[in-house]
Amino acid sequence: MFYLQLLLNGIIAGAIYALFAVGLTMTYGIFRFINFAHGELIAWGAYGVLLFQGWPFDLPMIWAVPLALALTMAIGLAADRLVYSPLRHGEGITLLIASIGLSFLLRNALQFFFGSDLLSYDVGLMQALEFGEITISEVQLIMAACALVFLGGLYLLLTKTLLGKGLRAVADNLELAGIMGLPMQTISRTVWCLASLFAGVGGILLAWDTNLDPMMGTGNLIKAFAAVLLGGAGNVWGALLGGLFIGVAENLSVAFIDPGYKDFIAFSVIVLMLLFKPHGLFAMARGVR
Amino acid sequence: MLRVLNANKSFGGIKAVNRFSMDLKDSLITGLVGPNGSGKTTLFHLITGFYEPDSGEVYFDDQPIHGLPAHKISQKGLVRNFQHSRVLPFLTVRDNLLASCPHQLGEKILPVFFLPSKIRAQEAKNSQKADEVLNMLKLDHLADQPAGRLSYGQQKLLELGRVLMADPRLILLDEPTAGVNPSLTRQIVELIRELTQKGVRFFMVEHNMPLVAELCPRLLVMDAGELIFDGSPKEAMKDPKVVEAYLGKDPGAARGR
Amino acid sequence: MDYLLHIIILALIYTTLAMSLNLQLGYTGLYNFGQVAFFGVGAYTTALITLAGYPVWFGVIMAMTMAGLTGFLIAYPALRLSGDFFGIATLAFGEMARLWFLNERWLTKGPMGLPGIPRPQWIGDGVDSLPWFLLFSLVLTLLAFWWLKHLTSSPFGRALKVVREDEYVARALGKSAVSFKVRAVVAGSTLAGLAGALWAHYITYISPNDFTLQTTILILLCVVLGGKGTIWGPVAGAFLVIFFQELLRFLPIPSEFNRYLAATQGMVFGLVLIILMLKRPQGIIPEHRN
Amino acid sequence: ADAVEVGAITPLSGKISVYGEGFQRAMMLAVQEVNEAGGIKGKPMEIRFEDNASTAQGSVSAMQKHITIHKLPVVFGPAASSNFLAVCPIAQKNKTVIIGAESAAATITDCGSYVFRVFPSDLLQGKGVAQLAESLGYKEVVLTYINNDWGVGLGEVFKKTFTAKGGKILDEFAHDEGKADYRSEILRLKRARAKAVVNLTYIKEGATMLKQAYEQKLKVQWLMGSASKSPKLAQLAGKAAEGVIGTYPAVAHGTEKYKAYKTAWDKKYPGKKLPIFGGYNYDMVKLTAKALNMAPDFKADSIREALMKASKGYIGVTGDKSFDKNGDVGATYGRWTVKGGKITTY
Amino acid sequence: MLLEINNLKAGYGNITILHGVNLEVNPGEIVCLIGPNGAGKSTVLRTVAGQLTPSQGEIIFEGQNVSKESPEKKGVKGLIFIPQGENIFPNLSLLENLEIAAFALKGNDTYQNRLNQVLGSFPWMKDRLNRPAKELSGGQRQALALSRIILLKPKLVLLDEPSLGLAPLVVEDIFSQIQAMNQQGISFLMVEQNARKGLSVSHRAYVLEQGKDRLTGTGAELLCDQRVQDLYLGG
Ligand SMILES: Nc1ncnc2c1ncn2[C@@H]1O[C@H](COP(=O)(O)OP(=O)(O)OP(=O)(O)O)[C@@H](O)[C@H]1O
Ligand SMILES: Nc1ncnc2c1ncn2[C@@H]1O[C@H](COP(=O)(O)OP(=O)(O)OP(=O)(O)O)[C@@H](O)[C@H]1O
Ligand SMILES: CC(C)C[C@H](N)C(=O)O
Ligand SMILES: [Mg+2]
Ligand SMILES: [Mg+2]
Repeated sequence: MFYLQLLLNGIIAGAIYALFAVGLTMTYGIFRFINFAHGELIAWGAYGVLLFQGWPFDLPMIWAVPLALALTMAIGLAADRLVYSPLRHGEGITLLIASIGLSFLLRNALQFFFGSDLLSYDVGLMQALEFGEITISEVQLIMAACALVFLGGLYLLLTKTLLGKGLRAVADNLELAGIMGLPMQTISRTVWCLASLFAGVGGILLAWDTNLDPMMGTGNLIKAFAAVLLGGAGNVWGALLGGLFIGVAENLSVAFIDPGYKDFIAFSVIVLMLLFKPHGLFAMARGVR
Repeated sequence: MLRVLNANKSFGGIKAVNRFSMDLKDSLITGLVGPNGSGKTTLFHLITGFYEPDSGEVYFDDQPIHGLPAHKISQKGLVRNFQHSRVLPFLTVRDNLLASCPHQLGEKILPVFFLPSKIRAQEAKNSQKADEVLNMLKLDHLADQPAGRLSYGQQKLLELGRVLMADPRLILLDEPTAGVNPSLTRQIVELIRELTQKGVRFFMVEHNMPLVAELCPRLLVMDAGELIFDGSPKEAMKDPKVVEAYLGKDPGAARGR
Repeated sequence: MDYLLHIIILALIYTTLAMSLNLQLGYTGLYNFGQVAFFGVGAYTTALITLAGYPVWFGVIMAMTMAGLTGFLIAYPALRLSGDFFGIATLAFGEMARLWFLNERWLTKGPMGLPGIPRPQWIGDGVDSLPWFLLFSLVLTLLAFWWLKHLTSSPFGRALKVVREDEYVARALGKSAVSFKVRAVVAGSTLAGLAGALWAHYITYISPNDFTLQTTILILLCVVLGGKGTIWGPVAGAFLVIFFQELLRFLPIPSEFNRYLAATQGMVFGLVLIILMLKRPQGIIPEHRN
Repeated sequence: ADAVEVGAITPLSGKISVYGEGFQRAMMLAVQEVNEAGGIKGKPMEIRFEDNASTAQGSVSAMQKHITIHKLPVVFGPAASSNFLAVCPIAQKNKTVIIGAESAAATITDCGSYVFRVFPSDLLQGKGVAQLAESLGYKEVVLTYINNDWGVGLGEVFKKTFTAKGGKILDEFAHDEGKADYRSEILRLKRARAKAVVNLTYIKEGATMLKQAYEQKLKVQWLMGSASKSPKLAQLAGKAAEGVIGTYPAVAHGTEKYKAYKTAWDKKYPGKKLPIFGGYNYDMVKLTAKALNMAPDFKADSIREALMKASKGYIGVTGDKSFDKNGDVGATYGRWTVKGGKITTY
Repeated sequence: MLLEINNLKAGYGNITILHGVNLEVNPGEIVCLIGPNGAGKSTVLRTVAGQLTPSQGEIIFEGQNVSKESPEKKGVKGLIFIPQGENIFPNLSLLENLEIAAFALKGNDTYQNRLNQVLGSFPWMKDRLNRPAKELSGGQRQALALSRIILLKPKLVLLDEPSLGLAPLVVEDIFSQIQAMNQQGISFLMVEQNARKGLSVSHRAYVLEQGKDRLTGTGAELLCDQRVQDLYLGG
């Protein structure tokens, strides 16, 4: 039972990594850089709710949440317009540094407006649902469900809609996509909109489960990104599987060694997986051309 | 010189190279043709160590080279170009050439510090050679440009130049004149002839049939990964299998691979 | 005065770090995001050795050796990975190193850190003061600079760039990509070890907190903002980043707005990064001028 | 204009910035009061804040700036012990007085003659927690601590004292800083089946752990340390924090000083709860002001002497601040608990 | 006049490559552009397509100045570009490649009809519609890229070295496809290094050298011109 519960905790933790990975895998798949500002979009989503709940809006939660998501998307769009689009044809590392700059800007803006104190949503506590000796909390369930729903949605979007196929074409060959007359603006905006939306949702759920501080988004980012890579860039189900892998490994490790080494385990799993599968879990070997 | 014994390579279900055997013996220039997708490039990859054959053997000067890493094979004097040219885009055109010289003392850490004069001498010699090659390929005015800025054909030429710098004994050329202007192509032909005088051997893939007919005393033809013909270009033009698979007597018939 | 000396010493330490990363990232195209691990290994090695009573010069040499050795050990497996995969694996490795320093308390005292690391003594008493330490770091940094300049402007440096641009071409030209990469990683980590030793003897107290992802990011900023793949780029970058960071302390923020101090500084820092990337994506000293 | 300046190095950004803002507010409150009462020899007192981004490097830079650019004789040192330890040698060497309001590591005691702190060493608190466990009759506990200088240092003292008196530690492990998910750690606590868990942790981590333990119906007596004694903890963890007992360097809430501090706080920062360690920061500033007023000049050496003298018998919000020869203060340990969502003495 | 280029100057960054190019394409023509490597042929096409912006000069398409318009807009007006070398999306399936090629049609009925036409012209595609395009051989890739012409029915196609790397059999095939499409009223501005072949299927041609148009004439004229023979056709 103990191990089963650990496994379950791991799966759900992994689902959360996957939830954060959804947005990352989109921007990474298409623009080939790690968006360091994703963590801040997560935090902005979470703080957005507080913003709209508080003065001068004083809105109830049901309104605050969609508005917060809209705010996050607006930030994503602005970032695309002002930073990412102008650099689209540059090297990945340039975009990476720009996103580090953006993350500084956004994180400190949060601190500027909200201070660095710990905040919370003040939603009541719940006891977990019990299934025999196994417990899961509602937040956990919702998080896992969200991860699945959003990953699924993204998968459908990418494979079934024309716009989604356009996205993948851009990911495949940016230059050619431009020549072929794809609406690059629209595509790039859609990507940032969706990535910010996913980040916002993740942030709100995370804040619900724990609390809010300006650094809240950055903590899980590396592991989420590792999940992206393990799954293969832009591979939606891969991101989920990658996330699960990391989550399960670190949570199971708690049973055997000092949890001070929990992250150590997570990272060594990442490294080991990569050593055995140097191009991620699903990548096909690319030949010389 | 170069011998391939029963080589096989498949990708998923596709047998890209299928029970392929050949022996170049000492023919100066050997041509290799075949329809698109018949496995020519894959064969080159197998010979030069970029792909490992599923099975089969490759001998260079009677030494087995299958399973050797690519750079070891290149060091033995078997050098290749790439069909889709791979210049080093951020290096200058000259550096592209200089980097190709084999056995550079200056590429080892210790000599860099202890034998600087020797290295300088070697560099000077290589530079001179590079200048000659640049002149010949009409790239001299671009010598200090990053290679990524060259046009398609210029990149193709630069890659040829790179191979020449490597002091090879056997050169594998994958479509060296595709995208190259016809008058320059003439010069390349002359160049190849000249080099054969100096004992360099060639094994080349080329779709330009008149050129192949002119240059190659011996021609191999591949289809669907298999060797279907080995002989002179003249005979090949008359061989029904070759005509049907590759040359085509009735142009216009749509054909896949 | 001491403050200026302090900033210069910091900038020199980061110069060494940036140069060590530049050899890998700029010249060889290896996105080593775990450079902080070698920095840490260097710092801990010399700290433990000198705290045990051995002289500083011995500590510094051992720091470089240990860091280089660690580099060698991880290079072989990690180099099977390419591009971003190498990046994430080394990033993970960097964090693993920090967690190791944090949890192996019997050796590193864990989060308590190692206080009281001695400054170099062999030149005499005055060495403890900042000007002397500045000289000490300057000499070592210059040595490192000279060494790298020589190395990168030689055919060796050119071969590294071949590997960076196209591994397949390198192999086709008879160069073992792996061997060049390993040498770049080992040389890079050795230098990072040197920087770590400088850091430990300068601050005289180290703890795992000094070796976080933040430091990695700072090193990365130095390299990219300065201009990767160039000799002077990392130097310019390190001085730019460190001086700019400290310059932010002089933003005129009235004391009524003390609460906004850090937030404002951070926002300005982020904004400047973005603007720099938009205006000078190749860094202050670009590898190629148009 | 012609103000008497003192430096402060505060974690206003980075890992422990959650604490920094409260520290800063408390210090500013104290300064305001000092100035309302006439300042320092007729001149206003002013604190020059520098952010250290919660890092050693930031702390050292800030320290160097204070010393070199502003030539400040007194600096209020950075919060986390690991940052404090990084700047101590600089203060000592440059003969600058440095005072800490919340740095608890035991090693700080030996830092030198210019180093003071108004906060007691871990050594004392570790023992305090052990006594707490013992006095509540727990012979067997599980020990977990936050994996940083404070947590580990405290954990070690606790373990030594507790086991020396015959206590048994069923399971012991560190937990990471700043995680969102401690459910598996809690499962491990659960497995040990102890009646009490000693959890030496910070506010954020503490609140998350309490919440997730509640969720998983872990019913134990939580014993905690000073770093989580904050209304914030009670607020964030809600019901889950109910009944937690902890130790803290005793601060008598009945004293005039304390009441005055609380009133002044509520007036200056309406709606903001008293921050953790706020009283220490407040005391630090007040005590320094007193010393500055006593010192013949604003040289570090005079101030150091004056601090020693001023502290003798000085009773602040947080009690007796008399420095011993190492610049440490003593403390008796009080106990706190959460009742009805509020922190009260136990 | 379908396309008219006047005194076109363009380049990369601040390097100017084209120093004043003039050329025109009449409706229903195949116009061939030949010249040595690096003359700027591809640069002309890239500029006309809208991938590069001209620093001077005009590009007039159907009487409208389109010099500064994006490829997207030009596509809508009936001007498309099929570049040299990598001109398909390797990780997308064949069908997806076709859908993307006809992005502007948004998958409506016209698209369905024209898709059937494509499959009629290249029957081998039917079996591989759901396979990734990277599995195709050189010739099949080129055919896939050309099917964009059938899908979009543009007025003018800019085509960069259609015969590159193709087996003789396939070269014949591709050129006859081009001629067939030309019969249906589509005009071509085409760069060819296989100059004999290129000239022989073109109505008119230009010789480009060092960023300037040096010679012009009908395909047959240029084929016979002694200077052209010596300089560009290799005797
Ligand atoms: N890395 C790979 N993965 C999957 N299939 C491949 C790979 N490389 C080649 N193939 C397939 O193997 C077959 C042979 O390809 P190859 O490139 O060797 O042909 P080729 O004779 O060089 O053709 P061309 O004249 O067009 O260059 C083709 O069907 C091709 O699709
Ligand atoms: N991206 C670029 N940046 C800078 N210069 C470039 C770039 N691309 C091409 N050039 C330069 O522009 C000139 C013309 O190139 P272009 O590609 O138009 O030639 P081309 O006539 O198509 O040659 P080819 O027949 O070899 O394809 C060349 O000298 C080349 O060096
Ligand atoms: C901010 C506080 C929680 C710091 C802690 N008391 C320490 O010594 O590290
Ligand atoms: Mg081929
Ligand atoms: Mg071209």
